[in-house]
Amino acid sequence: MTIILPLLLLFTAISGTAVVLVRDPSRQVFAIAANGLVLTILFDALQAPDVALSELAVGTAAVPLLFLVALMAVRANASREES
Amino acid sequence: MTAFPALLLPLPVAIPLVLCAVILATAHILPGRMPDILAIGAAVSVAILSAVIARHAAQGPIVYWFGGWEPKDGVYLGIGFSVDEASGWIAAFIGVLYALTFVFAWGFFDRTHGHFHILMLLFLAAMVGFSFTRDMFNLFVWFEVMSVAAFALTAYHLAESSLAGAINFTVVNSLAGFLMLGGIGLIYAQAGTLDFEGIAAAVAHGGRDPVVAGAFCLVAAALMIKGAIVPFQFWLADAHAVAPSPVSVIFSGSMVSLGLFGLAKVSSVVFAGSDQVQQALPILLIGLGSFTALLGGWMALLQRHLKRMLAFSTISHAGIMLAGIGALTAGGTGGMLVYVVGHGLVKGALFMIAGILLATQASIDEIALRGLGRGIWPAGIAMALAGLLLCGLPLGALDQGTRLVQGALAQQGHGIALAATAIGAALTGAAVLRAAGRIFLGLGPDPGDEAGAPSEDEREKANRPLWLMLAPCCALLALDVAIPAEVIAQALPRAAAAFMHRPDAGALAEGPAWLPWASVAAGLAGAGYGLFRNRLPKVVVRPVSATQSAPTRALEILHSGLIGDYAAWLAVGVAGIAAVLAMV
Amino acid sequence: MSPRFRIALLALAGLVLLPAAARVIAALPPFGSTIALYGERINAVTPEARHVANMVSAINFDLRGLDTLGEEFMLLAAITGTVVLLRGRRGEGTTERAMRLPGRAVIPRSEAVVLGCRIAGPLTCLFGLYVVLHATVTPGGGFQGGVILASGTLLIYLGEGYAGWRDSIRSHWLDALEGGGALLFALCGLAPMLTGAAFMQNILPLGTFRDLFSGGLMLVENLGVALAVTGGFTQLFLEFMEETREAEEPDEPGEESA
Amino acid sequence: MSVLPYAVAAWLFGVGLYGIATSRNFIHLVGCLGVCQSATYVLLLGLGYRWGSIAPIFYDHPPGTPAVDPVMQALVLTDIVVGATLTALLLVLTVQAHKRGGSLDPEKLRPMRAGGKSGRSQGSSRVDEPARGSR
Repeated sequence: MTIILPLLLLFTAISGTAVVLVRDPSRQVFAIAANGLVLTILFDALQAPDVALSELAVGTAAVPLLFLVALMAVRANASREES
Repeated sequence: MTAFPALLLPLPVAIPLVLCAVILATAHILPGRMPDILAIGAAVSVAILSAVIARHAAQGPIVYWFGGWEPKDGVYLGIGFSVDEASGWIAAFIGVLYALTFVFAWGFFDRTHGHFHILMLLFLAAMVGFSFTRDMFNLFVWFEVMSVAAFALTAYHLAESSLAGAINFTVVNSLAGFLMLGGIGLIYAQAGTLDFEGIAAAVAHGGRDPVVAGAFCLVAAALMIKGAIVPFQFWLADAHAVAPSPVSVIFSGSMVSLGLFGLAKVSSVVFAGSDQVQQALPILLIGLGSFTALLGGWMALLQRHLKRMLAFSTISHAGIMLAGIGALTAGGTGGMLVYVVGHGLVKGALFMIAGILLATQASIDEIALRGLGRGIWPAGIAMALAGLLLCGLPLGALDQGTRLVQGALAQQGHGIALAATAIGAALTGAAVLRAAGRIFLGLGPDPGDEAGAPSEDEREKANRPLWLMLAPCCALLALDVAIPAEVIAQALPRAAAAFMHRPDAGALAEGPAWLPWASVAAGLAGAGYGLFRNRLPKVVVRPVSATQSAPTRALEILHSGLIGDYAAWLAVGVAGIAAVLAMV
Repeated sequence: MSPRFRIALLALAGLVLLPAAARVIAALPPFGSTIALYGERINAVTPEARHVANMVSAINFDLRGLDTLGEEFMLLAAITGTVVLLRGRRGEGTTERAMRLPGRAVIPRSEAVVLGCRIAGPLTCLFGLYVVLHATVTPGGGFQGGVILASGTLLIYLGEGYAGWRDSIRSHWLDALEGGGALLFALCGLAPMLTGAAFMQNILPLGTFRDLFSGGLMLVENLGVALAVTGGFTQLFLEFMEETREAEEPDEPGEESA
Repeated sequence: MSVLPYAVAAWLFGVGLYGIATSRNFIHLVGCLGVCQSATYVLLLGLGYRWGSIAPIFYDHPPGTPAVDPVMQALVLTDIVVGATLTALLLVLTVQAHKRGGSLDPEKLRPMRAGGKSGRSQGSSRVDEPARGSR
């Protein structure tokens, strides 16, 4: 048990850094979803199942979805402007 | 069973919330003007209820525990509201400002099925909750509700610059929220409670503690971001300049000063027991405040976009308020509280005039508008009066606040800050007077083909009769002038002392009587210089413009509109606060 | 300001903040050693006082219900703002018309996706309902359940296609759901005041500990949150999806831009 | 170990802020803001944790069992809602800004500045130095 928490915390730091360093938004979406998943597991390990469930619903599903849709919208705009 | 006055405490927050839920749920079947009427009703009732509460709070703060969770054995289980006299009157002022803004915006937003009113009512409820609460996290919740409503309202026009301004505003203020939450987490871990009084007791008990200092650093940075203090001020000019005029009235009139109100409350109640914080406060607040007052005033003088000019003048006045808090006396804080009301009334009126110009003349550019305001001379008179009041014309609430702040600074021997408040006020007044002269009297050189504004074409709906827009504007100015000075002078020492949780110290000092007049003279001179520069002898003009250019260019480069820069300055600001805290 | 200068500023700030942060962290209680008195007291008092097993729900809906009320209305503000900003100058009236324009979402759909969504959608909704209903006994509650319910609706949309879905769910119904839920929550605060109790005081029968129907007023508040969040997030997804449609005419009627 | 969560929180905030300061794409910037926010989650939950305690849900364990701090969890729940609302709003603003301004680059989309993508009249917004290129 004592090793899991430090590991998860390190994973959180790494995945958060990845979100920043992946500069291409269409790839960043995956980093965001992964970050959400790592946070979910971390919260569960920190005995916060309520928060984990929220993070799962929001951070892993809803927010990446919004990013995806925003990307698609931007792309639709760009193609409209070209044509 | 709760006794009578305390019973009212949840209502000023609950009424707007309930109404906005009702408007949202029934937007499709409500008749067209209904949201307007409901919103005005809500704002008026908030003002009346808050005034009643404030009157009763004169005998002592009124406390209300939500859910009936009263503290047990010294542990605060629930959330409480605690309203002292000053907080109550501030909430009443906010209600009045909203009511008049709703009148000003009558029919302005009718395409939207009440969405504008929903956001504004939420904004109102959050402001009242922010000024009433005695719980750290609840303070954060209202802070965020305020922010979220404000973000959406800023971008309302959906023009390129309003979207970019709204993005900057959102990112910077979101970061403020995170900082604040981090600070709350730290103080909660150390004090074991979220209640103001509980934290204050724990802080006073703990001695010098880096965690308390860290928590204060984060919370103060967050509130200063909201209050647009240098070096966190950048978002304000971008956001206030592009928001719809009625929204700008609220932003400049109450949102910014409410951030400083929160800072005053937190630093004089929650962190009163920490010597480290109390020693750092005068250095931080007076230093930053003076600098902010000067920088905001100078930037205001340089603008030709009217709303951007007014936005910078708000920054300048925020600096003056911050210096008032920094005096750490009942006079300084009391003066700041009066200043919040007076400034809100005058600045609100000015933004309304900008809105009138935008609606009737389809421009907001000072130079393009030259002479175009002759047909609407009542607005010109109002603008000139407001400009003089901003300078410090000894009349009304704004002047009283100024003199109290200056009195507190003089008493503490902060000569430079005293000068900075006077100069900052003069600069902003000069900017407004110059614009009034140019727009309504057609003074100044003929711009010729230079009239083209560099900003985008802007326009606001002109479907309202002029008197409907002018009436709330004049009402605001009349309120500022008509608030009886004796009543304030009588009640303020008691109210300020209760606000700061200190014993009543009696009458408050006022600044030198000639100082406001000096500001007015300087403001008039500045406006005259701006308008008649071409006619002045070269000997006078050249040295002035030479000293202008270099630092001014640097300032302009700093206000780049780039969010990356703003984030970097934010870090610098937090680091500055931390450094001051570490050094005392 | 050049990017290099910006980085230099950040580095400078970091240089000051690093030792400051280190000192603060060093002074904090070591990780995992103790928890605050407030939380300890709530764990001790609440199961008996409110007959609920989930302390977090008890805090959210009872002890600190006002925070959740604020939070709910923050969500309402955000979603109203989103709707205003996305519909923008099209205005409400033209949106109804624009909705019927031929056009499709640009999400590619295959048979497998359709089938998967048809199965997963209702299941997700069911799970969402479960999470909502068990707020006071197990992890979860109105917010989490509401988001899951909205995701389920989204999956159904992906399965059934855009047009059918858009016809079946009208935006003002979602407004009503969202506003109604928020209203229910706010009235839960005001109603106890009519009986002389405090705002949001839990005056309903509390039920039995560990039972589905425990917590009294919390259940009603939870329901309000669930309704508001479901309506709100569905509205949010819907409006976002609208943006990705490949409309066949430019959706910026210039004449309304005044 | 005793300071790791707090250090991770500080790191996340710092790295997110770095991302915001250097971002050249608004959508990327919104992601970075999310990283800043996750710092607050980690800090708060870290402060509310206690070794060997159960989750604050007394369903399988009787009341009275040592549990972690439920207040922090309630605060983080609210915080997550804040995060979702901010993300949604910012993405909307970004999409609309792209529609009007044709770019997602902060350098090209500035408030109140001339010389956006459409090359409007270039000039200063200063009053004493009117616009150079008139329309």
